[in-house]
Amino acid sequence: MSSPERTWKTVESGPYPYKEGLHPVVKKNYGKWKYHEYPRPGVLKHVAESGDVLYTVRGGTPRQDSVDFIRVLCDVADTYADGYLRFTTRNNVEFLTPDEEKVQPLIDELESRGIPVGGTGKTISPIAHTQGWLHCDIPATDASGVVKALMDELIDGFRGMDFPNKVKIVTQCCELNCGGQGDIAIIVKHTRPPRINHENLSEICELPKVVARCPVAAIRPTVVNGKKSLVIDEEKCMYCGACFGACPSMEINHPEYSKFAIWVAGKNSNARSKPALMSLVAHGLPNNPPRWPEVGAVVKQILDAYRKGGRPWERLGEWVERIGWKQFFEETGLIFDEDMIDNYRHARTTFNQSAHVRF
Amino acid sequence: MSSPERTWKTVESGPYPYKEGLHPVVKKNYGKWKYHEYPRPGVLKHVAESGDVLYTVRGGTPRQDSVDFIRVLCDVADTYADGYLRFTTRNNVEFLTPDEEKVQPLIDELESRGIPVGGTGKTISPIAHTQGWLHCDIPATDASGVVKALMDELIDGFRGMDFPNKVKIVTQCCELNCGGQGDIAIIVKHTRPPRINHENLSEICELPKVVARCPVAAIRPTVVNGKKSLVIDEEKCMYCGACFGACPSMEINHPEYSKFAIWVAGKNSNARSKPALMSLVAHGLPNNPPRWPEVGAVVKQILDAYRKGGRPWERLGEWVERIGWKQFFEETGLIFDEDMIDNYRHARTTFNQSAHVRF
Amino acid sequence: LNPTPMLDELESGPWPSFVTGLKELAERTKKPMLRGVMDQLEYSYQTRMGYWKGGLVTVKGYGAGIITRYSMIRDKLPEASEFHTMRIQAPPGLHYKTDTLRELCDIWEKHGTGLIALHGQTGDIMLQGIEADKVQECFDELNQNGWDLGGAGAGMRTGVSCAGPARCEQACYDTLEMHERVMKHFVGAVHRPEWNYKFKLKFSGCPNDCTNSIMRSDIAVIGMWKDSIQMDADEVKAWVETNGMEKLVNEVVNLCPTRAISLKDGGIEIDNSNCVHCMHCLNVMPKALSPGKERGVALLMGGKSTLKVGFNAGSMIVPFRKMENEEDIEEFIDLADEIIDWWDDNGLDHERLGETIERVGMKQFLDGVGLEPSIDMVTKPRDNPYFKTKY
Amino acid sequence: LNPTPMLDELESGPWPSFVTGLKELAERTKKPMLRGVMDQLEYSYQTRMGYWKGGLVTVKGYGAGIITRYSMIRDKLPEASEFHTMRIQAPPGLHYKTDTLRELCDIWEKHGTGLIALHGQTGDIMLQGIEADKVQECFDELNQNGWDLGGAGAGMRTGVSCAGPARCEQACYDTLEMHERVMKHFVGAVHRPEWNYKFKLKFSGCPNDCTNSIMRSDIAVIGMWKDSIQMDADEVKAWVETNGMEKLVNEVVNLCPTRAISLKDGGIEIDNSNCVHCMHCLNVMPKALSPGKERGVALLMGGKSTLKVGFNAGSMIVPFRKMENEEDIEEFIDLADEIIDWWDDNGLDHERLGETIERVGMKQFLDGVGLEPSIDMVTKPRDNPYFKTKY
Ligand code: SRM
Ligand code: SRM
Ligand code: SRM
Ligand code: SRM
Ligand code: SF4
Ligand code: SF4
Ligand code: SF4
Ligand code: SF4
Ligand code: SF4
Ligand code: SF4
Ligand code: SF4
Ligand code: SF4
Repeated sequence: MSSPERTWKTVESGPYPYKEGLHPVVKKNYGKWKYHEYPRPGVLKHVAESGDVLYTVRGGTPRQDSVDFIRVLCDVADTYADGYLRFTTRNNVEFLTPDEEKVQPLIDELESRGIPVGGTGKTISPIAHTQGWLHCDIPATDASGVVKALMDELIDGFRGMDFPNKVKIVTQCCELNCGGQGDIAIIVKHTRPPRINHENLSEICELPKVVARCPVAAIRPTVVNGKKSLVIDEEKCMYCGACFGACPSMEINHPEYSKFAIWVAGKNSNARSKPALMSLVAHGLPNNPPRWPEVGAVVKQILDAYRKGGRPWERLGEWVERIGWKQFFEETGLIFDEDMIDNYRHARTTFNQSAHVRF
Repeated sequence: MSSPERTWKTVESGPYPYKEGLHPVVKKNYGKWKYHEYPRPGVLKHVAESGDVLYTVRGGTPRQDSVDFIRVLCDVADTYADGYLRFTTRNNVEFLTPDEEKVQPLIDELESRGIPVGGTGKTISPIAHTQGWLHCDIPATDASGVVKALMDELIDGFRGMDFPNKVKIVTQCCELNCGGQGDIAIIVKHTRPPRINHENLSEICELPKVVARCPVAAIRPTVVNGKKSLVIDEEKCMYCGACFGACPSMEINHPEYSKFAIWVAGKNSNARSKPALMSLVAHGLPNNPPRWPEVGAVVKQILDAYRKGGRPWERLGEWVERIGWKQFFEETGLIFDEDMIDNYRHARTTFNQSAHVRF
Repeated sequence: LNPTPMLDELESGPWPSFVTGLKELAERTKKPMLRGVMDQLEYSYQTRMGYWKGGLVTVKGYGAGIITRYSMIRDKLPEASEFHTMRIQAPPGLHYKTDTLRELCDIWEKHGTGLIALHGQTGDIMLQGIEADKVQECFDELNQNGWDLGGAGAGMRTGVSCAGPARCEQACYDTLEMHERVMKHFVGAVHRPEWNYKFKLKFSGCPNDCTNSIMRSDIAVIGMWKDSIQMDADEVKAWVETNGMEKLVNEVVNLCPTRAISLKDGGIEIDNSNCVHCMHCLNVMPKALSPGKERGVALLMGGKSTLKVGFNAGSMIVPFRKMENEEDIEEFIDLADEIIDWWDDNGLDHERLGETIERVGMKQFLDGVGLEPSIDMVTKPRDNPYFKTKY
Repeated sequence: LNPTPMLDELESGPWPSFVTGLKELAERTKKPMLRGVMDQLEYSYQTRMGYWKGGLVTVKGYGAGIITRYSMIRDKLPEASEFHTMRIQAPPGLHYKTDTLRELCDIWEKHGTGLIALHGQTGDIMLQGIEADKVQECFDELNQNGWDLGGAGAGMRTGVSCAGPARCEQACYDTLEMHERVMKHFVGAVHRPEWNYKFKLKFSGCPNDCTNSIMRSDIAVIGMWKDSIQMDADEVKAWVETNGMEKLVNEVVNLCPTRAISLKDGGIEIDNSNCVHCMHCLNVMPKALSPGKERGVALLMGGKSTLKVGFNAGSMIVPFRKMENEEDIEEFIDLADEIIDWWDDNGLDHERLGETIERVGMKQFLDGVGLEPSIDMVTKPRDNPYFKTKY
């Protein structure tokens, strides 16, 4: 309390206390849920051991919300959900109510306000997105825009429940970082080595950090115009952009030399098959704002083939595993090429070390 | 013809011509075989499209044969197989005859001469072996002796056909080289870094070759007593003995510091599952000539469990794959330990990257 | 507002538009920063380049939690020359009372742009768009209302937990409670990062892993049971009556990864010793099947993104621990501390736990943190002879 | 003979004893080298150490084929101070007329010990135990009788082929003929090694791979078919009658790795587009099922032992090529030459083909040797973003 303006102490409280936000029915049946059902797309019904029932209505959001939008959500929650709401780990909003009668009006209200209801069960849940041009310092493309453009095209998939299983899509606005694994991923790919801004570099850069960041040891210290700088071995460099994350003078971004790549068959859950890393199946698609139509087209090709060929409960990667990658490329019309053969550290473990082959 | 003694030219002929050694029935039906059957252990019956039938009787050999032994085989072939015989890729000898009546006498003849008949079908085929103390310059143990000792114990498996599938066993008398993949492998394991014989080294060794041979870059050049020599970083060295193969001054062998390790679940064929590398399941067994009983005991434990638990056509590794490694260790009574967790280049790909677990 | 023709194309279509949100907010509040941000974003769309660079802003006593952004084109578009984000730790499970959210909105609108991401990929509430000189006052007001900053930099990061016991029958432990307590323990490490690199914890109530923890956290805490799956035979029958035998075989029996399920008496029988706890059968028949009674957690370690070894999934380190009370949580915390110490001692700069384990070796890691090796940790024992051991 | 108590213990037991063989041979022939070798081996058993060291012996015009051994304890046991091995290329398929073998025995007994390994792991006949100064005369006599030396050192090694068309219904090409022709082409490279390291070829008539080629050769030539499996429906029925439906389902249908086999009309139906040519069903029902009619070979590359990347299985590079006539063999030889050139140019010392491909990259390899990439080469497309490409 040494300074007069400061009449309180910072409380290093960590997470906001969770108990406050729990709906009374949740509190009562906490840890005592028995099962769930899917009454219709966008709605979950959870039944507790006590016999209590809880309906969840799920709506899509832009994730980059305004306070106005959030206040609208609060209004809806006050009217239909006793003043409680929650968000999912995938940026959907959820309204919880024990009252079956409120479900339809709630849905109507949301849809009338432009909030689509869906995302439950065997469906396309909103695309997990990142910061992009809106906020990040290293992006080669946008994220919110890509998500919006794609979700516009995939809205039927969000509203329906007629995929073989859940479809989780992710984007990533630089080549390396924040998106996770998804059934489908849309990731920027640089197509030439960084141009080094030697001017900047000598001023701002911690050189050893940048050197250490390169996955293939392509960066060496050098002297340019009498100042310490760096040089890139363009033979080794595979344009990943990791160095740019360590120092903005490693200019990797460029409107023409950044393309999109599509990856598929990632999986996070342990259901049936183990979690899986996704594989590259298309690249060289233009970075074409504001709606990236070429990307959307490929994503839809993949989704169509999966919807048609997948068996119930098969995640996208499990479908591919069953039919084989050769068939995947045939069914989607995508073309396998030499860049899709791994050449990184564990490359060998992805080679077909057998005579197993389909014709 | 410049020198009087030399009245011929060396003919670089390559392989000995194969046609000469083909049995007439083989020649006639070459490429026209239709199917095979197993009339009894040690005997194959091949039927050709022409209707011709060919019996094969298979016998075990020590592989390190004497001309006397080979002449005995020739005598038998002359009597029962029209003067033809062949060897398998696994050092068995085979007598081919179209004449069913000759089969039993042939078997009797072989057995009476101490040549066991067997090795066909779902059986233990002779252990693939290497040179060992008999001839190699880098072995840490013998090979022929290990094979003989073990085959004595496994003879029933050779003569019967009651395993789930073929059992292929291999040995290897240094830690790195000539044995291949097997359902079970018996391989020497060194337990301390090489002692460098600096005296020798400076005289005979191509230093850069030795430095380059080490898989973990543990060897550095140095100077000892004013002479160029090498030094081993004992922290890094994992006692593989690769350097000893490049230079005998890297003395890795030692009667006490060499033990046996048992590996299982290797597979070469593509039948059902892909070819597979074998995994370490026991180590620290003594290098105990002339009969290595501790090794034999472990091999038998494994074979017993496999014979009991494997389903028809399941190779050892496929059985393990089905029941899980945890169960394998339980059924065999072997103990999993931390050294069995991979820590080499592709270690990560062997970690259980999932929540899949059995209790 | 200045014209933003490219952004405007993102206003049409059925999915709620962040552009519309931004525009309306900018129009209502007249905050110049919002206008500037839109102009800059439009410019990015036109030129296909980003124009933010980082910097350093914190609050008193903290070293992290604010993602600082300065415009690289402030000469051209000065209104958004600053656009910092405050990461705020959300409540575990992401449940809110509307009062709380409204309060948050009000505080945020007062000090910042009013743009909020619910939620960031790590689980933070991201308050996006504030000037450096307003950060402290904004934080103070938030903090007085129970909010605290989240992680950034080379320290503990914000945690995330699934709905868990709050609304899910599969939860094998209390994800929310554990998340809250554990993150309270690590609060200093969140605020004052001083490790080699970031460290993330995520809490999923079962192996469905609805927080994607295995792929994205250094320690993934996954609900697990050790005894047998609970089966309600009548409900199995009811399920078969409704759905048919074909569906039972095709969608349950045949999809068990270890074929641990067989048909029996018109229902099913589970060989629990061969069940790998994948969740599939429980997912299909939640009314009939439930996790066992002996519940707790499995710990997987080393999950992370691509830098620089390539994407890494976490791997099984502790197959089962009870997680029923405070003591269990304390024991977890002790272990986590131990692990972080080991990693901080043995890791290189910018090296995540999974990379350190791989580089140094699992054996050394286990020895270092005092855990027993187990076959559950690997898909198979080593296939190369490169190990050293003394007898 | 001197006493060899430890070796003697290997005389008992049902398996034929190499010790007994050695002893009898030594007693009959009275060759001192044999006695010396036994003494040295006994000494190795006593002391658990090996006592041979290498050297260099060849025949005129050749640089390889003799594995040279000098005793390190010649002071103690002078009788076996030399004990060299001559590697001789066996006939493809390992078929012999007794005359031929007897002749070989006679020549060998004349010049060497009379100890022969049938066969070495690579497929050579190994004539074990000769003095350096007798090597040339022995070779000359052998060579006049049609025999040639095999490989050693950094060159082409001796090939091996399975029984193939000589005695196997599964053979998809003529393993013996191809082996003979190809090895004749490479005969110079066998005798005068001058590459980075050894190079091995093995020929298996089908994916059962009875020569273990995938695991042990730089190029594995594996029989393959491209059209549908040939099925004799009547024989399928007969099989089911003999063996029963249960066995059909459990041992055929259920064991197909891609579940390409289904039951139909009391027999089976194969979805050939989903068959991966594993051989299993053909193995179980050889009378009813045979490889298709469009036959040829698949080529897998990079198989080898442990040095220094760990054991490496060869991987699929060419899924199918016809292999019916001389021309096809010539084309294979051209490709093999191309590959060896690339490897010799790009490889490091003591680096096998598989290691070079892995280090340099599959893409570069394919470009270098002019092969098209195909999905058959991999189990899945890359999972890391570390690739470079220009558009
Ligand atoms: C609400 C949420 C948890 C939360 O705390 O927010 C949640 C809730 C449920 N999940 Fe989930 N999952 C949630 C994210 C996830 C994620 C992570 C993600 O979306 O990024 C995964 C991993 C995805 C992956 O593998 O890539 C996930 C994998 C599952 C699975 C496994 C699916 C599979 O077969 O692979 C199930 C099982 C099922 O679908 O029956 C499941 C099941 C469920 C159940 C049925 C659990 C229950 O009994 O209540 C819940 C309703 C599912 C539904 O919507 O169909 N949940 N679930 C998350 C909703 C995300 C969204 O808005 O779309
Ligand atoms: C004679 C020989 C080829 C030769 O040119 O010498 C041979 C001959 C046959 N093999 Fe083989 N295989 C021979 C070595 C191998 C090897 C290599 C080895 O032993 O080192 C393998 C790979 C082993 C591995 O995977 O590690 C091998 C894997 C097979 C398989 C696949 C077995 C599996 O299910 O994995 C079959 C199919 C079968 O058993 O029906 C097979 C089948 C056969 C058949 C039935 C083929 C036929 O129709 O004639 C032959 C009789 C088999 C038998 O004895 O049961 N052969 N076979 C080799 C005999 C070796 C021996 O003396 O024991
Ligand atoms: C904001 C957020 C994306 C989003 O829009 O949701 C984000 C944004 C950034 N991430 Fe991330 N990461 C975010 C979640 C993730 C995740 C997902 C997760 O946490 O579950 C990952 C993958 C999991 C992981 O941790 O590996 C992730 C992996 C990375 C990495 C690569 C780490 C690695 O070891 O491979 C970097 C690069 C780095 O740290 O140098 C990175 C770096 C960054 C930086 C700090 C880039 C930078 O150097 O400036 C980004 C700041 C953007 C900004 O302007 O705010 N971000 N980042 C997420 C955090 C929000 C939150 O706090 O809730
Ligand atoms: C004789 C033989 C073992 C046997 O008793 O059958 C053998 C013996 C030797 N091998 Fe081998 N290898 C023999 C087949 C193999 C095989 C199996 C095969 O060819 O199918 C392999 C595994 C396949 C492969 O090529 O990788 C094999 C992998 C090695 C290696 C490791 C190569 C690698 O890249 O990992 C070495 C070490 C080296 O080359 O430096 C090696 C080295 C040696 C040397 C030359 C060791 C040395 O430096 O002196 C041995 C000479 C022993 C001797 O005194 O005769 N030997 N070696 C086999 C050759 C007989 C023949 O010609 O028929
Ligand atoms: S993915 Fe890359 S560009 Fe996008 S927010 Fe993350 S670090 Fe920034
Ligand atoms: S772009 Fe990637 S590979 Fe190229 S220099 Fe930078 S960090 Fe290295
Ligand atoms: S395995 Fe080793 S010791 Fe044995 S023969 Fe081969 S190289 Fe020599
Ligand atoms: S024994 Fe192996 S690890 Fe040790 S120095 Fe020699 S080559 Fe290197
Ligand atoms: S992880 Fe499991 S417990 Fe948590 S919400 Fe998902 S299904 Fe429920
Ligand atoms: S949880 Fe998974 S592994 Fe266990 S019985 Fe059910 S489906 Fe099988
Ligand atoms: S590899 Fe095939 S063709 Fe050759 S012997 Fe074996 S089963 Fe017959
Ligand atoms: S050969 Fe193998 S993959 Fe093909 S149908 Fe038969 S069992 Fe299936």
